[in-house]
Amino acid sequence: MTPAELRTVIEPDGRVKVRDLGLSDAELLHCYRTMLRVRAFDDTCLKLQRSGRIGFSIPNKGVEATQVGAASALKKTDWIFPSYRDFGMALYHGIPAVAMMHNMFGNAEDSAKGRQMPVHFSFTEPIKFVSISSPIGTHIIQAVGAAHAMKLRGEKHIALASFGDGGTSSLGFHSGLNFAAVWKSPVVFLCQNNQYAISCPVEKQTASDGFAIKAKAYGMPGILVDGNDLLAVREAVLEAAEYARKGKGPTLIEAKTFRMGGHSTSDDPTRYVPKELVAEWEKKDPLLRFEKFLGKRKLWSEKMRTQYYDEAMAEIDVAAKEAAATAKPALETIFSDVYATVPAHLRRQGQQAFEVAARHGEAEAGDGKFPL
Amino acid sequence: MTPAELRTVIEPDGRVKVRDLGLSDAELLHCYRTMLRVRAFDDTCLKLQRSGRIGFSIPNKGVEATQVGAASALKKTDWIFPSYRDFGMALYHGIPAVAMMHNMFGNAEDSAKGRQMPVHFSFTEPIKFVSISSPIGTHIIQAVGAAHAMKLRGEKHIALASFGDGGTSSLGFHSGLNFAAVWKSPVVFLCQNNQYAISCPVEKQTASDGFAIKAKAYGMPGILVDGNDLLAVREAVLEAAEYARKGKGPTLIEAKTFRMGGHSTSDDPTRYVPKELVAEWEKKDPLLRFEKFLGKRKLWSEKMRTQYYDEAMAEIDVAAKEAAATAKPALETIFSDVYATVPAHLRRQGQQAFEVAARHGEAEAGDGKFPL
Amino acid sequence: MANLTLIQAVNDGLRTAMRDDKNVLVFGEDVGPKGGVFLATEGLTKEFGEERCFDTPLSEDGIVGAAIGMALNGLKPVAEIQFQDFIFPAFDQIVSEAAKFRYRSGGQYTVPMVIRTPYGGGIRGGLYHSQSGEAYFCHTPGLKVVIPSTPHDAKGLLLAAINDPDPVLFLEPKALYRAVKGEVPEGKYTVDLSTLRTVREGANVTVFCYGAMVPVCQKAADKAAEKGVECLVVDLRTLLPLDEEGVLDAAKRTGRVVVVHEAPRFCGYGGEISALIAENCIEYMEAPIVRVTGFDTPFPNTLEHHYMPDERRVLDAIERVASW
Amino acid sequence: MANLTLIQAVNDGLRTAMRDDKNVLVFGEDVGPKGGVFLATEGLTKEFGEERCFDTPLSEDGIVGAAIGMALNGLKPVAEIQFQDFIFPAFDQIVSEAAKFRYRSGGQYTVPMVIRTPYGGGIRGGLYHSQSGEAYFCHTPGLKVVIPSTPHDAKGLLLAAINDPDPVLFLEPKALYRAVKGEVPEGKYTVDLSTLRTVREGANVTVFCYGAMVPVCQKAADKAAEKGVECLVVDLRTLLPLDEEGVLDAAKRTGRVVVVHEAPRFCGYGGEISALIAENCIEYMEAPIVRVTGFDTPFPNTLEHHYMPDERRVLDAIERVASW
Ligand SMILES: Cc1ncc(C[n+]2csc(CCOP(=O)(O)OP(=O)(O)O)c2C)c(N)n1
Ligand SMILES: Cc1ncc(C[n+]2csc(CCOP(=O)(O)OP(=O)(O)O)c2C)c(N)n1
Ligand SMILES: [Mg+2]
Ligand SMILES: [Mg+2]
Repeated sequence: MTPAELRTVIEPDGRVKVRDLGLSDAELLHCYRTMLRVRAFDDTCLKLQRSGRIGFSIPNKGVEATQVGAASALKKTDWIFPSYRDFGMALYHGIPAVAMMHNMFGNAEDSAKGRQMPVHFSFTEPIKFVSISSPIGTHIIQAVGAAHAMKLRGEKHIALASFGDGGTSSLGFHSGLNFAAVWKSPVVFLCQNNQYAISCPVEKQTASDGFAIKAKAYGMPGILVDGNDLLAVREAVLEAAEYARKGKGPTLIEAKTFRMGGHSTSDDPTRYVPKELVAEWEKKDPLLRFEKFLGKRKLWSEKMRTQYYDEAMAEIDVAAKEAAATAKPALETIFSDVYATVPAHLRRQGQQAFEVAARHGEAEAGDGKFPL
Repeated sequence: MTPAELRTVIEPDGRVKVRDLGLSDAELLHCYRTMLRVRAFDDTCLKLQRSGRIGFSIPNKGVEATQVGAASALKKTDWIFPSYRDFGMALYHGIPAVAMMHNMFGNAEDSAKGRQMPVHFSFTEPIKFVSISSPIGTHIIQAVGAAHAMKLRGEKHIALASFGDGGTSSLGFHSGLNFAAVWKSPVVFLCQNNQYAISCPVEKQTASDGFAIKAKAYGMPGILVDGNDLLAVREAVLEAAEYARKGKGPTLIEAKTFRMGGHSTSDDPTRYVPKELVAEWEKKDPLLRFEKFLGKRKLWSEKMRTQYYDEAMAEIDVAAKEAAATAKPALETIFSDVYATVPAHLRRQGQQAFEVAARHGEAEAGDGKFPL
Repeated sequence: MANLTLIQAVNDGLRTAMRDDKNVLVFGEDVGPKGGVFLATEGLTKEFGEERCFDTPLSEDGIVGAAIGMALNGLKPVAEIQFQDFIFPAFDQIVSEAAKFRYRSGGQYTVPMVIRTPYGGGIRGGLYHSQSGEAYFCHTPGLKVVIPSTPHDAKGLLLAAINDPDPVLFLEPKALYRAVKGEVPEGKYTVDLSTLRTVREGANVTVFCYGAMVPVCQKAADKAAEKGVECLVVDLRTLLPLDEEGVLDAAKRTGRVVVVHEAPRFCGYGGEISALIAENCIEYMEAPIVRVTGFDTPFPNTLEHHYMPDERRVLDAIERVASW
Repeated sequence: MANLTLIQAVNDGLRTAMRDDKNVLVFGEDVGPKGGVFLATEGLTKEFGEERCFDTPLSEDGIVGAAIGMALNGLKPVAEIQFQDFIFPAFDQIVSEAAKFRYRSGGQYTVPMVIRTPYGGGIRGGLYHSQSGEAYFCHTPGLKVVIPSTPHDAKGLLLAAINDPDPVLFLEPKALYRAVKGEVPEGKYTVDLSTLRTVREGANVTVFCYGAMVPVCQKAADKAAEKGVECLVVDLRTLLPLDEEGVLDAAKRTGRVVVVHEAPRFCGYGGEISALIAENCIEYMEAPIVRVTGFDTPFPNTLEHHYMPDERRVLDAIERVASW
């Protein structure tokens, strides 16, 4: 069985194979800045978690190029069905860091009203960044339904469903790819193969020769792309998106990359990731790769990195402070949004909860650490 | 995308490509007789259903070669995880027609104690013919677990999981093939592509180029075989079984065939199957194909067919009469086998049921017709 | 007005909704050219085209998951699950996703959708074509669960469900599909998703029931009346959210309660009714709160008539609480 | 005897079973080299090898489906589902298959197997890392459902579950994993899967609870005692099949009952306890049967401490029924 060929655009030394990137210098720098903002967000969350200010976070080191490259191929009228690790897509499209930080703190300004764990974002503006769920894979088939609606209405929008190597074993992957291919839905399936599902390496996840090849089982094109190459990912997603916009149906893209940190702040990857593997991938750091590329275009200097990163840290620090200073959600948020209107039994239960809280004074939040 | 090549052994005119079939004349005739017994079973059940004696049956016309060919490749120490349409596998391996008929009547002698609908067989002797479930696909992954046990114990047995084209969309297909390939389980996956899942034609089931190609997504070999060619199916299953017995792992086989009748006795296929398609496949009748082959070997005559069929009809008529004359299951069968020992609350409920029945006299069975 | 069976009323409801709003889509296994295995969707593909009534691959996870996506993006999906017994592959999509989307997104994303599916026994379907799984879903905040028992309600509740801003599981008592007939208004009307239906007035014993148990309880009540016991029979019809006030009222009016359903007893829906009463108006109770239910076993085949509550068992319970 | 936390007792139980019988296999997501996300399986791969304790692909359907197949063919699988919230993709395999295999095959095929999974709140896990789904499973005849609340019971019940001829869902209260410690006998012993545990004697009010609510109820009972109300606290521990006689006995002894669980109230497990009492010994009741439970909403994150029943809410209920 021959796997799909691995597509790259940026050579390891920073040179590019194509002439017309379809991106202005400003846009290229937006991509670069976004990657640094993801790192800054990561670094800040790690500190917040270690100091007990937030319960949990998900590191993105190593996978920023995949996220940002994919995001850069989308229009604001497209829908993103993200995974919990897709910080880069959110930041790229202008979702404010402070909005994301409110979610990390689960406070009253959190768009999810403090109901979900950190990193379970939900935004409708400036792009549909659909409410993230913990159960793996459920969103993949949902993206197909949303795309079907676009198709029926004759819109030229697409839905992007983003998931991990582990996600390919889920029910939603199987039903999602199958339905999309039969219905020729305008969906792009982006499998971020970062080599691990928590501690499970890809070879225990599937015996297939990579993930792009799984497209064959559903009768759709499969593309294997270097996930540490922002431009290659962008190009692949653009191609798949165009294909979808033309009514030709879905594509499965495998972006081969590497999760350079733990699965989450609760995880210790040294228990299961071989050191050599980390060393090998460290050489392929997507940020360095993009810097070399920008350097060749005279768009980059060491100073710029420091400046962008510091700016990002400052921005995110402000965001974190604001989020930390924001009050907890009100008690009523436990009872609202279960249904469009609060039914009688929930009104009664809410009333009782208020009475208990009033009688005893509000209890303090437990600060139990979240295991994974 | 090129599909796997369609394997055949018996030419349409009855000639065979291979010299050594590994089957004696007696064995060939056993296969032939089994196909006729399936037809006789079918014909009898249809009559019993139309006259209201049984509630439901599943016709097998058109798919007998796949079933019998596959069964002939298995040993008695192998396990079959069958679909509800696998009458031929049961009869081939010597499961008595009367035992099957008891199931059709759901009577006291039924090995499933009248708890399941007709065609939901369960036998342990002379081969493990694992209890059939209605939910589609659940048994596919179960077969992997059973096979895993064989592997761990170092046995050279295999599990065969048989399912339809519709079954490939199920959860159990996805998890089953994935787990089996990762674990290198000794399983043979037999997809009986009979072109329809009730009324849903294959092109609405999947956009892939057939079903054998789906093997690629899991990293296992895929074989496409002419399902109306008993010897080709046998050969493919033998090959896959050998591969599995050697510890090399699973294979997906697609047997391309056609369901010449309705989905069940409750179904009217003329609502959705084009006449031309039926006509096209009628020419490929697997029984006629095998007769031509036997004819070339001087093993067959028109008279033999009549004789075998009449014998089969007589046998099955006796079986049906015996099953019809057998009492209903006892009331206690409602309450036993829920657990290994009957817990207190079920003893109480059973006691109450007995009291009601005793007070009022046993109610008569409703004879509602089963819709599908 | 037309005199329709329950299944015809469902078909009429779907047709009415599809005529009314082109965003309404109907899909599932065999719902297209075949018209559904019970013919609930007969003629819809013909009238509205393949785009609006169509067959899906054999995946309940896919059917419900895709419906959620459609609902997120402005369509009004009405998905059919061929038998309620086959809904479990979609259980995760229903309880983890459909039921929680509004809540977890702070109201930003909502999934107004309907899942229709036939449930219950009476057709000799054995373990897997007879189950009554309502309790699994009623324990799931964020869902609505509706069960009609008359043609009038079937259409009116279905139209209300399709109009509803939240996901609704619409369980159809297959035993009644062709067993009941009744007047059904033409065109659009809705039956509110939060009211009980009083089937019959009576001062001695309150009988709570729904779906296919309604006619059974009606008959048992008639028999009881012959013996001088008058029953107040209540069809719950919207099981979640339940009209709890209505239930407590009805219970208080007689002080003697029988709860009837086909599903197994343990942790079944009836337990919730008993518990509500025991918690809120036990002081009105003059007798044990008795449940008449399926047994705590899988659903058998040949002996299903012993398994399903019938007139006799309901009458026994009525007499027991009446004479307590 | 060793002084162990609940999670250590689980680990000890698994180790003991694996030493005792080489057919016992442990598998699930991240249970191998990582030792499980809560470290329940720590060291097992090392001691017993990859063949007996191993990681699976990310598919709960696969994990449970494969376990069923193994159990059919002579192995004793102990499958881990990482969080109970993620069990729903396996719901079909559990309720349609594991629970019904013995019945539907007339006893020919059986599936002695255990599914272990952490459940419940208390770790700020929000909607999907906090749920208590026991009622979904307790409505499923053919399954056994067990929830320990002490290290001693965790090991003893787990060993009994692994020994049991039927499929057992073993729900572990993750809030107690490291919060309780206790004496645990070394080696093999079992705690019978059909008995209640009397946590505390008392003549005034009976409190039924299980899992992480046991210490909460214990504390509430201590507070109540200070006010002169003595509670009989009962840890149900095997939820299905339930020791119904034991429950009714305990209820009758005080005539006043409080039922406590974390799961949503509507159609929750507590309803069954109330209903059993209301059906079988309502004449002994001197007060409403009060439930203290999670709310009928998804499980929130930041405000989980309001959602989960605590000492104060349990005490309120005890006082309410005591002073009725
Ligand atoms: C249905 C389900 N099972 C298990 C989990 C626990 N879990 C959370 S993340 C994860 C691994 C996901 O791996 P992958 O899809 O590769 O994504 P990655 O984290 O690598 O981006 C697991 C097993 C879950 N969230 N949902
Ligand atoms: C999970 C599930 N969904 C739906 C059904 C209803 N159903 C019974 S058979 C069938 C079609 C199966 O088609 P296929 O797998 O091709 O097998 P065939 O009947 O053609 O042999 C369907 C949809 C079911 N039994 N289980
Ligand atoms: Mg991964
Ligand atoms: Mg088929």
